[in-house]
Amino acid sequence: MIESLRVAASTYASDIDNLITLIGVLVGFWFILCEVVFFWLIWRYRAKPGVKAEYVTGEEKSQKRWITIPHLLVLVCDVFIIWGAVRVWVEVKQHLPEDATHVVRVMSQQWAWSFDHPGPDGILDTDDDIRTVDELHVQVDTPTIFKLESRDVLHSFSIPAFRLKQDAIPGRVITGWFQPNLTGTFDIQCAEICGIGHALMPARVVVESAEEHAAWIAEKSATHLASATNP
Amino acid sequence: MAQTVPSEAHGHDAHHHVETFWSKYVFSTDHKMIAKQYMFTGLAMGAIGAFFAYVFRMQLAFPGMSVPGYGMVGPNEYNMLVTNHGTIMIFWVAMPVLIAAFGNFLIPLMLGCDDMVFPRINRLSYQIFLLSAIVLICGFFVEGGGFGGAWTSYPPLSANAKYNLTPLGQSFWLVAVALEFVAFLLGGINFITTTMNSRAPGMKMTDIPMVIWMIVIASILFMVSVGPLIAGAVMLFMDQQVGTHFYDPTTGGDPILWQHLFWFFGHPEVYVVLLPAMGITADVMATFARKKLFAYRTVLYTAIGTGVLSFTVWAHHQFIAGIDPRMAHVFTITTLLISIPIAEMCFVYIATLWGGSITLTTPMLWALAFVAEFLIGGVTGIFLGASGADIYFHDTYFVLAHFHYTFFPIAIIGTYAGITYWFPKMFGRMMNDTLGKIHFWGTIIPFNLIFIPLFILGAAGQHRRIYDYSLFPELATPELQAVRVFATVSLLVMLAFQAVFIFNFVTSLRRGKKAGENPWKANTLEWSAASPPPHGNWPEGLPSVYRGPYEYAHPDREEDYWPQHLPN
Amino acid sequence: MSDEHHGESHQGEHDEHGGTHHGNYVKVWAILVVLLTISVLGPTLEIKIVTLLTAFGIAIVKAYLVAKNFMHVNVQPRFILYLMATCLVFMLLFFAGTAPDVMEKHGDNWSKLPIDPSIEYDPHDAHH
Amino acid sequence: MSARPIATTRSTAGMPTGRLAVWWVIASEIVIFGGLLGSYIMHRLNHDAWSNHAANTNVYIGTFNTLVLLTSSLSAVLAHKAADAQDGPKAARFLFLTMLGGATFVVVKAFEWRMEIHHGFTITANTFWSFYYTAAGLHALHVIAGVIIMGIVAQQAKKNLELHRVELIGVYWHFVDVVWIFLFPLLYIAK
Repeated sequence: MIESLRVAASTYASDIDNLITLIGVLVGFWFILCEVVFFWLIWRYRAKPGVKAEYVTGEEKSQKRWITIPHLLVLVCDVFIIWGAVRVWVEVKQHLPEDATHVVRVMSQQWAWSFDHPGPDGILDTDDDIRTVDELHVQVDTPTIFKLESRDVLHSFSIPAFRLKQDAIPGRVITGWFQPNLTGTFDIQCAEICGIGHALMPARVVVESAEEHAAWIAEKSATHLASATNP
Repeated sequence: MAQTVPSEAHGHDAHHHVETFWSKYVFSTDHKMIAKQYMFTGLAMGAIGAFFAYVFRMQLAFPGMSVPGYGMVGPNEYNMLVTNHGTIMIFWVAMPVLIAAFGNFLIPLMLGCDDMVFPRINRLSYQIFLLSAIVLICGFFVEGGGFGGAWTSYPPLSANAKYNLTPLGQSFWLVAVALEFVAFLLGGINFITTTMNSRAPGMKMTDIPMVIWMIVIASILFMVSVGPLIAGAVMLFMDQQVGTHFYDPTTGGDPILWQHLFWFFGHPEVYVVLLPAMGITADVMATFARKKLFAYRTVLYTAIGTGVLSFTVWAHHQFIAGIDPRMAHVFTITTLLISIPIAEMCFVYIATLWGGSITLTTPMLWALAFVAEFLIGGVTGIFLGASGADIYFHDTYFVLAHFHYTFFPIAIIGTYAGITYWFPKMFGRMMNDTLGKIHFWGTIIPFNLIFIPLFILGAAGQHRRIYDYSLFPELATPELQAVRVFATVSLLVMLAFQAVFIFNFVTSLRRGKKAGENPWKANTLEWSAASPPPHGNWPEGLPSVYRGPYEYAHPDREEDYWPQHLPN
Repeated sequence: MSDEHHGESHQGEHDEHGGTHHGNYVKVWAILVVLLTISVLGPTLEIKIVTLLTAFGIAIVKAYLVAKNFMHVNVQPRFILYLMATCLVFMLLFFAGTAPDVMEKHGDNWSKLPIDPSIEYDPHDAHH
Repeated sequence: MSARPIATTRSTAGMPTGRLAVWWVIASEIVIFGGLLGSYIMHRLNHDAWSNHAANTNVYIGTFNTLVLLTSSLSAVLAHKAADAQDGPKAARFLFLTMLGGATFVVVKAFEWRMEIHHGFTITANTFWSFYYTAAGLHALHVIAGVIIMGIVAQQAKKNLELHRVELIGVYWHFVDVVWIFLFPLLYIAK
């Protein structure tokens, strides 16, 4: 359902979309069923002159059946949904890819994003790191780990195209991951109200092929001293 | 003692009934007057909330345009508008109208009492509520403008003026909310004790009309859940004005703590306003389907079960807010479990129609609409309760549309069902049914046309509380903008149709057809009193109860209704 | 809500019923004072477990004594006791749901940044 | 003093309406203090350093105040006993004793705080002291409110009016006492 509205550009995007579709099918069935029965009853039992309503307490088993059985079926559907939700959640939020070498730091503040990329040495927190503002550069088909921090208030690091969202909390470092599988440029939004400039902190994530990314690093690290000395 | 009651009632009518304007309308301890005060205050606040919605919807549809009747909307004003729209609609409309107004009006009448058990505490509760509303409104105009940190008011943004830039607005907002809580604690004690202790002779617990049960369960939920938030509000106020660091991580505080304190109250709060609306719907549907409520006990138990479960699900509002990911599993399971009692309630309501004799009066239309629309709100909630799917939907317009599909049926549809149903009892006259139906369709159709588009925007990844999407290339597309404009236009249509209701209400007050004691041929006790009931409700002596509230179409009786107070 | 006492029981507020039988309150008070002394002396031994037992164990005992003998919970209708218990259970629930975030320094894929020790240890920097 | 509605004199639930209401008030108070103390305990267990701060609280003053509150609870319950014996004046005397206890508690606390603030342990010193002042302050407000209400009740009791209220204010007072019974170890003796 979602792909048609927002391109799916990360490996787990399709899992989340499938979960949404699963839920959509299950609840859609119940929703349509209920509404159809509901409106049919309204039409079927409309007041007719001289016809008195039936006296149904709904306390006898034979009558209760009509709600207890559907109600057990709903429970079954819930189990399926829980199973799907837990699976996706574990994959997206709990398991970090072991082979992930690419680590970036995402620092949020009122009202801008700054991103620390590892420099040519490929290691974060060395003095050849590349810091950019409001523009994150990552390599396609590469599992990327981000360390999310905030300087002041709550922000939320959200890339709809990746189906990625995680609040940034001052005083905490939150680790997450994504693996883009489409090159291109996608929106980064702040999804947690963070003051007057909440709408004014847009950022972009640039997903590049390996060689483009290497070229970008090389070009940036030529000037990395400048960017490193005045963060 | 059957004789003592009237004399008592008289004694007390006689000796404090010099009615001046002030004692009758302002400082009255009569539960019916307090109910009307709550209702009109709530509806007035509702008008403010609706105006705010109009302003920011206009800004979203036509960014940067000067909104007629308001002017240019800056980002800080936008935040202030959305924040207070939410705060007002939940705390100053849904709660006062659904719980306080209908609770005050119905509980003594439906239980056969002459008044609440603590009339003066009742009056005090309204006065504190009024004060809270005034404080809130004052907060819009103080130096620095009104608070704009969203109705959830997450710190550190809300805890420090250097972040939210509203040094006074933040505290006015907080104090107003705290006062409002105090008002409802006082009111809630009244509702609960009255229902527990003062039921009419012969009224067993299963003879209590469902709407009373629901209001009382809601009051209990409120009293038991609001405490942590009051404590949290005290801490937040200290952070704002004294300079403590309860929510400041740099000094050992924790911003997440507030989110837990808030949502531990905030989720039961959803059911605090939902249950009374459910109860109103149950009574209205039973009356106009001429049908006994299907499985009364089941409804009661599911309501209680929902109430208890609602204390175990709060963190599903925080899935991606930085809580430990392992906790998400617990709250996903509890959240999906709570769909069971709610689904059961909906089934019961549908089953109640079975074999009925349904007349589509205005109140009945509203009641049926409540069920039909609330189902949408219910099923879309599943997407958000499932942690995996919430990763995408959290804080998008999908969430917004979802909870408007719950809160609109609750606060607006439920309220209109209640007002149109009990208007004859409140004011002694009937409302115009034709105008009522015009107003109904003019509200329901645009309502769906507002929020179905917002589901689409949310599914497209549009986030909330952003006053202008032009900076986000993915969201600034003409297609999505067209959807926003469509939603806004629908809103304008819906607001326009509310004029019909106001006109109908005002004219019916004076020129409406005189309503007898029991215009709807309903069973519950309030219809055995005069319309409108005098002070003391039954001056000739309080009624006794002989049967349940929903004995419609009983085989042993040729009329299709059997009022509770008739011996046979 | 219990269903006994149907209809108008016109005693109500005016005469005290509900079987409040008054025990020897001074004795209870004496016990409370003794317990208080123990709870103060216990921690001076500087043994963690003793501290917890005396300080909090005794607090619970004291609360029980006050609730039973002074507030007469035991002679109230049962639902009062259940109500109080429910409130406490909900508080435990709140604690259980909140502690994994607030009471921990790090968890699954998150960790708190260290706090500035000057603020943590020196109470004398009163202002910022 | 308007006439009491008939509704107030009913008791379907098997207990007087006033007492029922007081228990509901206490229920809502339990969750207020529960939320505050729960938050405090979480922080306390998360910050080992806080026991150093707690070491700066004055156990003797705390103990004395606990003793005062326990004693005032005794006089409150004796007032209840007297009220049950329909002896209004005696009940009033005991209530005045209780008020005296409450007043002592507040005054002592004021001196204690003054001393601590003088040593630089202000409410903003760090989050332990923030909790210390907030929790104790919230409790002190309950004490003050209790004393005021008790004054009104005592005035009526003296004239043998509304004697049932003696028990109601007593129950509230014992609750305030119980809260302190837990605050005392949490803030003072747990090191």
